[in-house]
Amino acid sequence: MSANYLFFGIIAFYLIGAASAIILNKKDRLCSYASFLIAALAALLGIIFSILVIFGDTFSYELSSGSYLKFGFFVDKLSAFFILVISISVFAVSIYSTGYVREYFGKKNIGYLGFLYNIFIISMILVASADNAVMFLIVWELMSVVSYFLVVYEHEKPETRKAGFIYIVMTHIGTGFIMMSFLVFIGTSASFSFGTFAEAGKTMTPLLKDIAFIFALIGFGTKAGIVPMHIWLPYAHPEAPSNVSALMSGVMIKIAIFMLIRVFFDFLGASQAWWGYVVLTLGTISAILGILYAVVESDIKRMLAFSSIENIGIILIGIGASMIFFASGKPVLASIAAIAALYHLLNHSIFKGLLFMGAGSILYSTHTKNIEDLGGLIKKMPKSAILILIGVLSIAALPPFSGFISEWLTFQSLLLGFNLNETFPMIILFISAAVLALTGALAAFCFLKFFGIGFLALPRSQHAEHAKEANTPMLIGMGIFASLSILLGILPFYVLPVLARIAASFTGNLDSFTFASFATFLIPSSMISLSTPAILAIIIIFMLILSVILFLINGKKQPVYETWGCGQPVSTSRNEYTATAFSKPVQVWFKNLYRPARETEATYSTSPYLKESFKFESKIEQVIERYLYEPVVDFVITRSRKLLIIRTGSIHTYLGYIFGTLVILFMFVIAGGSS
Amino acid sequence: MIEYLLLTPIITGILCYFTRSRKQVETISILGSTITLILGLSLVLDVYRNGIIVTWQNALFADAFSAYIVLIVSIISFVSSVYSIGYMGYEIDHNVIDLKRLKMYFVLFHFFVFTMLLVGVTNNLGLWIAIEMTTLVSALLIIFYSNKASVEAAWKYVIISTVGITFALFGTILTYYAAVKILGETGDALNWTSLIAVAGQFDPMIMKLAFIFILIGYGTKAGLAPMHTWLPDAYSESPTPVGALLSGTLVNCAMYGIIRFYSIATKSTGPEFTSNLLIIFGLMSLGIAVPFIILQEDYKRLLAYSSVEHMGIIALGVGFGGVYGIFGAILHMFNHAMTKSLMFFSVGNVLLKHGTKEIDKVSGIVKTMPVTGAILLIGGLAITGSPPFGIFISEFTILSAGFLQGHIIASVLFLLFIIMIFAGFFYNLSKMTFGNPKPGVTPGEVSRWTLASMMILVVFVIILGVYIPQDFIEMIHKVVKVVM
Amino acid sequence: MAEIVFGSNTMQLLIALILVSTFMILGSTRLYSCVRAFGIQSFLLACVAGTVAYSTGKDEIYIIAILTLLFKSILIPYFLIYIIREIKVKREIDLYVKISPSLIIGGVLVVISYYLIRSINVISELSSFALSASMSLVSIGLFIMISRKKAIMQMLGILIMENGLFLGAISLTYGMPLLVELGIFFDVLIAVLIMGILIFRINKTFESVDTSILKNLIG
Amino acid sequence: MIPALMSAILQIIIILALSPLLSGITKKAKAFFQIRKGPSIFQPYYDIAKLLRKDSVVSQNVSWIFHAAPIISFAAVMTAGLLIPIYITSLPLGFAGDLIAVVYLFALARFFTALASLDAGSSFGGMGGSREMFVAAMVEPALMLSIFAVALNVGSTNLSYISQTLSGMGLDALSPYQILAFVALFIIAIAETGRIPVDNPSTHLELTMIHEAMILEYSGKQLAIVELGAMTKQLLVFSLIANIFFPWGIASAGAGIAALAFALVVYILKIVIIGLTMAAVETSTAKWRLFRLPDLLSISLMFSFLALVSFIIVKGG
Repeated sequence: MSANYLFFGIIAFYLIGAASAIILNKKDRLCSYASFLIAALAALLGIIFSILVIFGDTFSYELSSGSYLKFGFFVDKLSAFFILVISISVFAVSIYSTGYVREYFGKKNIGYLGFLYNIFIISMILVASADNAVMFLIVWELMSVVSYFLVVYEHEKPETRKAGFIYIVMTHIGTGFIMMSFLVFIGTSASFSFGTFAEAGKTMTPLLKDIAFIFALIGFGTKAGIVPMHIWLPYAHPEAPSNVSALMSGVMIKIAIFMLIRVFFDFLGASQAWWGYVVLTLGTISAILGILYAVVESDIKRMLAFSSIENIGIILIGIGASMIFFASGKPVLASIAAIAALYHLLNHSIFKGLLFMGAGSILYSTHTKNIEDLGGLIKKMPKSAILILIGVLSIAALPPFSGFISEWLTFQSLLLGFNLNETFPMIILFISAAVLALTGALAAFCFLKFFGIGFLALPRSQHAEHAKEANTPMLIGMGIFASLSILLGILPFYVLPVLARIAASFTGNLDSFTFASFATFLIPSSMISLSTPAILAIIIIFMLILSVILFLINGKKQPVYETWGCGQPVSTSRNEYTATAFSKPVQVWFKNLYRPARETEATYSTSPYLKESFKFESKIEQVIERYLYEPVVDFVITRSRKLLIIRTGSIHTYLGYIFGTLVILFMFVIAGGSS
Repeated sequence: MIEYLLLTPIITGILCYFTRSRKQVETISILGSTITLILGLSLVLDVYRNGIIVTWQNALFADAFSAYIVLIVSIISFVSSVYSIGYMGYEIDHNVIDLKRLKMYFVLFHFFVFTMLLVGVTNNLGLWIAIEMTTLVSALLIIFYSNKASVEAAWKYVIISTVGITFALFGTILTYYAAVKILGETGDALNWTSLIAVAGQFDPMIMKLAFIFILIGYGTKAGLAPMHTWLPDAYSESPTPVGALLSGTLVNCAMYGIIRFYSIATKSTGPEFTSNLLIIFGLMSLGIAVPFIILQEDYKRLLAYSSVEHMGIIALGVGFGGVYGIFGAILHMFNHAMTKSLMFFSVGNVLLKHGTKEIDKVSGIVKTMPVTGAILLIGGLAITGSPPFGIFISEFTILSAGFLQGHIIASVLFLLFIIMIFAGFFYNLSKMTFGNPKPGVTPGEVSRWTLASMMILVVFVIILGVYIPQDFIEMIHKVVKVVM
Repeated sequence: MAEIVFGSNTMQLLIALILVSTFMILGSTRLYSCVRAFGIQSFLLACVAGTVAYSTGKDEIYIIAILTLLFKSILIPYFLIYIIREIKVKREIDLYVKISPSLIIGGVLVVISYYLIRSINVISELSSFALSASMSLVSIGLFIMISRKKAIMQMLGILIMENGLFLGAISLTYGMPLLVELGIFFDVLIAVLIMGILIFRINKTFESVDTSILKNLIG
Repeated sequence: MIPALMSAILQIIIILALSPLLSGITKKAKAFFQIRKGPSIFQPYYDIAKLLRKDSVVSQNVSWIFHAAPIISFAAVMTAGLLIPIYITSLPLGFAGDLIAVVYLFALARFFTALASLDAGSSFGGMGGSREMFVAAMVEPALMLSIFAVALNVGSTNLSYISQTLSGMGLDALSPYQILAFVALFIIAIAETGRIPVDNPSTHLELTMIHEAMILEYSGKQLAIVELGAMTKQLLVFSLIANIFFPWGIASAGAGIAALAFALVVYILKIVIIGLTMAAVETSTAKWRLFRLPDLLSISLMFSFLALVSFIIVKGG
C-alpha cells in the first residue's frame, strides 16, 4: 500500500516540478531552482521506492481497467533496478542543472527546459513500469519525443536541427520495429498485456520467436545505440544541453537495455543459443567501433557519445554471454554474466553522467567543445579537474575505480565460458574477450587524450585562457557522481548481492558469489578472487611511504625551469602536442576503417622555404553512415522524384487515371475478384 | 429532430445573407453553429438511447453510424465557424475581402454544413444526392478568392468529383436493382436497414459491379489514390477554415458512403472481394502520399496529401476487417477529423502571418507565434501517428487488426509507409517551426478566436491519445455492429 | 418483363439512335452541333422513358419523361448555347484526339461495354443491350471529357454520362422512386449552373475556356 | 597475520633488491654480445643512488599531476608485485587480485606516467605518451588471449594457484599450447618492458624514443623513482613468465627455510636466463618502425589465439 503512495508520489512530484517550471518561467532563477530541486526530491523518493521493491515484493497497480486503453504499472526487481539507476542519475543531474542552466538565463526560456526535463524523467519511469504494450508504446514514444524537444532546445543552430531530425527519425524507425515485435506477441496472445506475452513466448513457434527476437533487437537496439543503428547518437547527444545529454547517455539508452533483457529473458525465455551469439557479436562490434571513433574525435561531447556506444557494447557482451550460458543450461554462469552487465550498466550511468557534466562545465566556462582549443584547465578549474579525473579513471577501467570491477567481471564471465565444453561458443567468447581488451586499452588511450590535452599543460586558445571554475551546484552534482564511482569501485561486496538478487529474477540463480574477509569476493569453483579495498589500501600505503622518503631526502629544493625543447624555449602552447597528433597512431593503425581525408594548404612568403602559414585539415569517414544509410536515403529521394511525374496538373490526365482505374477494376471483377 | 438539425444551418445561412454589419453576421453564424452543435449532440444522444430514427417516409434516417458522422460534422463545423471569425476577421482587417464577401462566405459555409449533415442522416439513395450537393456548394467556397489558382482548383474539383459521383450513382442504381429483384418495387428498397437485412440474397455479380462503381465514385470524393488528384488543389486554394471542413469532414462523409456499401456488398459477395479492393486502394493511397509528402514545397498541400494517406489508412482498417479493424477505422475517422482540422487551423495562422504557402519561406514559428508553433508541433506529431495522441491509438489498432487477420505483408507495408511519411512530414514541419524567424514577420498570435478553436481540438487530440471514455467506446462499438 | 419492354423494336431502335447521336457528338468539330446532338440524345432518352411508362403503365415515369424533355433536351442545351454566345468562344472544339481516331475509340468502347455486360451476364440477352448502351454512353462521355480541351465539352461529357446513367436506370428498374429522381434532376441542374458560372470565371481570369492551360497547380 | 606481513615485506625487499640487478645484468649481457666491456652489473644501483641525491628540476608549466604521477605509478607497480608469486606460491595478499588485476595495475601505472608526459607541454612528452599508449593498446588483446590460454589450463586466473598447479604437474605442463602461449607472452614482454624491436631503452634521440620521451621532463629523485619503477616492472613481467611457464622449483606454502632459499636461487636463475635471452634478442634484431609494430603484435596475437584453439581442441570441445 505504501508503495502505491510512494510511486504516485514520485510521479506527482515530477508533475509539480513540470508545472512549477511553466508557472514560474518568467523568473529564470526561481524557475530553475523550483523545477530541478523538486525533481531531485522526487528522485530521492524514487531511490527509496526502488530499494523497497528490490528488497520487498513486486509492485503492480491497475489503472482505469474498464477503458479500451489500459494503464497499469508493474515494477518487479528488474524494473526497480532501472528506476534506481534513473533516480540516482536524476538526483545528481538535477542539482547540477540548477547551476548549469544559469548559462541560459535571459537567453532561453528556462521554464520550457524545466518542464520538458521533468516530463522526460516521468516518461522514463513509466517506460520502466508499463505493464501493457499500448501504454508502453505511448510512454516510450513520449520519452523519445520529449527528448527530441530537449535535443533541439538550442534550435537556432542548424546542426542542432539536423541532429534532432536524425534522432527522431531513427527512434521512430526503432519504434516501428518494436511495434512489429510486440504485434508478433499480440498475434499469439490476442492481448496487449505484458503478462500474457510470457505465455505467448512459451507457445509461439520457433520462427515467430526468432522474428520477435530480431525485431525487438533492432527496435530497442536503435534506442540503445547498437552498431549499426547507432548513427543518431553522436549527433543528438552533443547537441542537447549537457545536463540532458548526461541523462540521455547515462539513463535513456539504458532503458532500451532494460527492455532487451525483458523481452529476451522474460518474454522469450532466452531459449535459443544463437540469439546470445548475435547479441554478443553486436555488442563486441559496438564496443570496438564506438571506442575507435571516440579516440579520433576532437569534439568532447561527440567523443563521449561514441564512448557511450562502446559501453553499451560492453553491457551487451555481458548480456549476450548470459544468454548463451542460460540457453546452454548454466544458470550460475548466466547470472554472473548478467551481474557483470548490470554492474557495468550502473557504473556507466554514473561515470558517463559525470563526464557529460564535466564536459558541460568545460562548455560552461570556456564556451567550446573542441578539445584542440582547451588545455591548462587543471589550473583554471582545479576542483572540476579532480572530479573529471575520477570519471576518466573509472571509464578507463583502472583499479580501484568502478569501471575496473565491471570490466573485470565481464572478463571473468567470458573466461568462464570454458565450462561450456563446446568449441564454437568458447572461441566466440574468447575472441570477444580479446576485442574487449583492445577496447579497454583504447578507452584508456581516448580518455588519457581527453584529460591530458584538455586539462594539462598550457591553454591553447583564448577560451581556455579565460576559463573559470564551475559554480557550486555543478560541483556538487559532479561530486556526488565522483564519490559514487569511487564507492562502487571499492565496495563491490555491498553492491554485488543486490545485483545478484536482481539477476536472479530473470536467470533464476542466486548464489553467484561468495564473500570472504578483507572485503574479498570469490567466484566459486574457480579460486578467482578480487578485493579492491585491499588493492587501494596497499597502493595508498606505498604512496605514503614513498612520499615520506622523498620528503626526507632534501624534498624542499625544487628549481623551476622551462620545459626542455632541445635548447629552444617552448613555453608557448603552439609547441604542444595536439589531440589530433596524439591519436594519430591509432588513426594510422586503422586507416582502412577511418578512410581519413586530409587537406594541407601552405602559403609561402618570398622564398619557397619560408612558410608563412600552414593549414592542416583532416577528417575521417563514418563508414556505416556513408555506406549503409546514405544509399537508402538517396534511393528513396530519387524514387520519389521519379514518382512526382504522375502529377501533370492537366485535368485530362486525371480523368484518364479514373478511366484506367475503372477498366482495371473491371478486369479484376471479370477475373473473379480474388487478388 | 433531424429536420430541425437540418433546418438550422439553412436558416442561419439565409439570415447571414440579410445581415448588415460584420458584428451581426459573426454573431448569427456563431449562434447558428452553436445550435447546430447542440442539436447534433442531442440527436446523437437520442440515437444512442433509443436506436434508429426514421422520418419523412424513410427519406431521413439516423442509426448509430449516421449519428457518428453527425457528431463529427457538428463538432468540426462548430470549431471551424469559431475559427472563421478570427481568420476572416483578420482578412477583413487587412482588406483582403470586404463585408459582402464575408457575408457570402458565411452563407455558403452554413449551406455546406447543411449538405454534410444531410449526408449523415439521409437514407440510401439520398446519400448520392447529398454528396453531390456537398461538391457543388464547396466548389463555390473554393472559388471564394476567385484568383487564377482557385478557379483552376475549383474547375478540377467540380469536374473530377462529378465524374466520380456519376459512377457512384451508377453503383447506387445497380444496388437498387439488386434490391428490387429481392424486395420488389417498394420504397423499402431504399432503406439501409431493409437493404442490410436482405443483402445476403443479392446477386453477387451485380454487387461486385456496384461496389466497384461505388468505390471509384465515393473514392474520388474521399481522395483515395489515384482519384485523389483534385484534393491538393482544392485544399490549398480554399479558405483555410473551409480546408479544415473539407479534410476533416467531407472526406469522412465520402468514406461513410463507401463503408455503407461495403457492409451491404460484403454480405453478398463475401468479405474477400471487398477487403482486397479496400486494402489495395488503401495501400496505394499511402504509397502515393509518401513521395509527395517527402518532397513537398507547399504546406497546405502537405496536409492535403496527409489526408490522402489517412483515407488510405481508414480504407485499410475496413479492409482488414474484424472488430479491431472496423473499430480502428471508425475511431480513426474521428481522430483524423480532429487532428487534421487542428493542423489546418494552425497553418492558417501561419499563412495569415507569412502570406506564403511555401515551406522554405517560413521558419521560427515557435518564436513568432509560440502557441501556434507548439500546436503545430503537437498536431504534426499527432497526424503522423506518434503517441501519445489519438491517431496513434487508431493506427495501432488497425495494425494489430492486420496482424490478427493475417494480412502481414499489407501491415508491414503500412508501417513502412507511415514511417517514411513521418520522416518527410516532420522534416518539413521542423523546417517551418524551428530556427530563426523570417524578417518582416510581426510576432504575436492572430486572434483569440483562432486560439480558442484550436484549444478545443487540442483537448480532443491529447485526451483521445491517453484515455478513451467508456461511452465513446460503446458508441463506436454500436457503429461497428452497424457496419459488420 | 424487362425483356418484353426492351425487346420491342421501337425500344431497340431508340437505343440505337441514342448511340448514333452520341457518335454525332464524337464526330462533330463544332460546339453548336455537339450541343444540338446532345439535345437530340436527351430527346430520345425522353422517348425511351415515355415508352417504358406507356408499356408498364406507371404514371410517375411519365413525369420523369417530361422532366427529361424539359430539362435535358431543351433547358440545358439552351443554357449551353447561351454560354457559348456570351463568352464568344471560338466555334471549333480543339481536341487532343483527332476526329477519326476518336470515332474509332468510341466504337471500341461500345464493343467493350457490350462484351463487359455480356461477360458479367447480369441479365438476359435482350435488355442487356440497353444496359451496354448506357455503359458505352458513360464511357464515351468520360472519353469526350478526356479528349476535348474546351471546358464546355467537358461539361457536355458529364451530361452524356448522366444520360447514360439515366438510360441504365430506366432499363434496369424503370427508374427510381420519384423523390430520388427529382433530387437527381435538381442536382444535375445545379451542377450545370455551377459549371456555367465556373466557365464564366475561367473565361474571365484566363481569357479562354481551354482547360489544357489549367496546369499551374502542380506538386 | 604477522608472518603474512613479514613475507609481504620480504617479497617487497627482494623485488626492490633484484630489479636493478636484473637490468644491470641485461645491460652487461648486451654489451658482451656487442663485444663491448659495458658498465658493471651494479651500475643501476649507483645511478639510482646518485639520482636520489640530486634536486629535481621542474618545468614551470606542470601541475600536481606531474609530481603525483611517479609516486602513483611506482605504488601501482609495487602493488602488482605483491600479487605475483616470486619464489613462493602462497602470497599473503594473493586474494586481493588475479592476473587480470595485475595487468590493470600495470595499466594504471602506465596511465599516470603518460598523463605526466603531457603535463609539461613539450611535444616530445606528448609523442612519447601517445606512442606508449598505442603500444599498450596493441599489446592488450594478445595479452588477454594468452592469459586466457594460461588460465584455461588450470581453470583460474589466480596466479599462485596457476603456478602451484603447474609446478605440481611437473613436465606435463610443457604442453604445445603452453609453449605457444609462452612465445606470445614473450613478445608481449618485449613490448611491455620497452625493448628492441619495440622501443630502444638506451637511445638518446628524442624522435625515436617511447618510454624515454615520456619521462624526458623528469630529473633528480623523481627520475630515480621512475627508473626504479620501470626496472621493477621489468622484473615483475619476467617473473610472471618464469612462474607461469616454468614454475618448477617454486616453493609452496609452509616450506622450510632451506626450501625457500633454494626456491629463491632457482627464481634468480630463471629471471637471469630470461634477461639474457632478452638481451640476445635485442642485439640480434634492429628496432622496428613504429607503424610496423602492429605486425609484430599480431604475430603474438596469432600465437596466443592458436594456443587457445589448440587447447580447446585438445582439452575442451
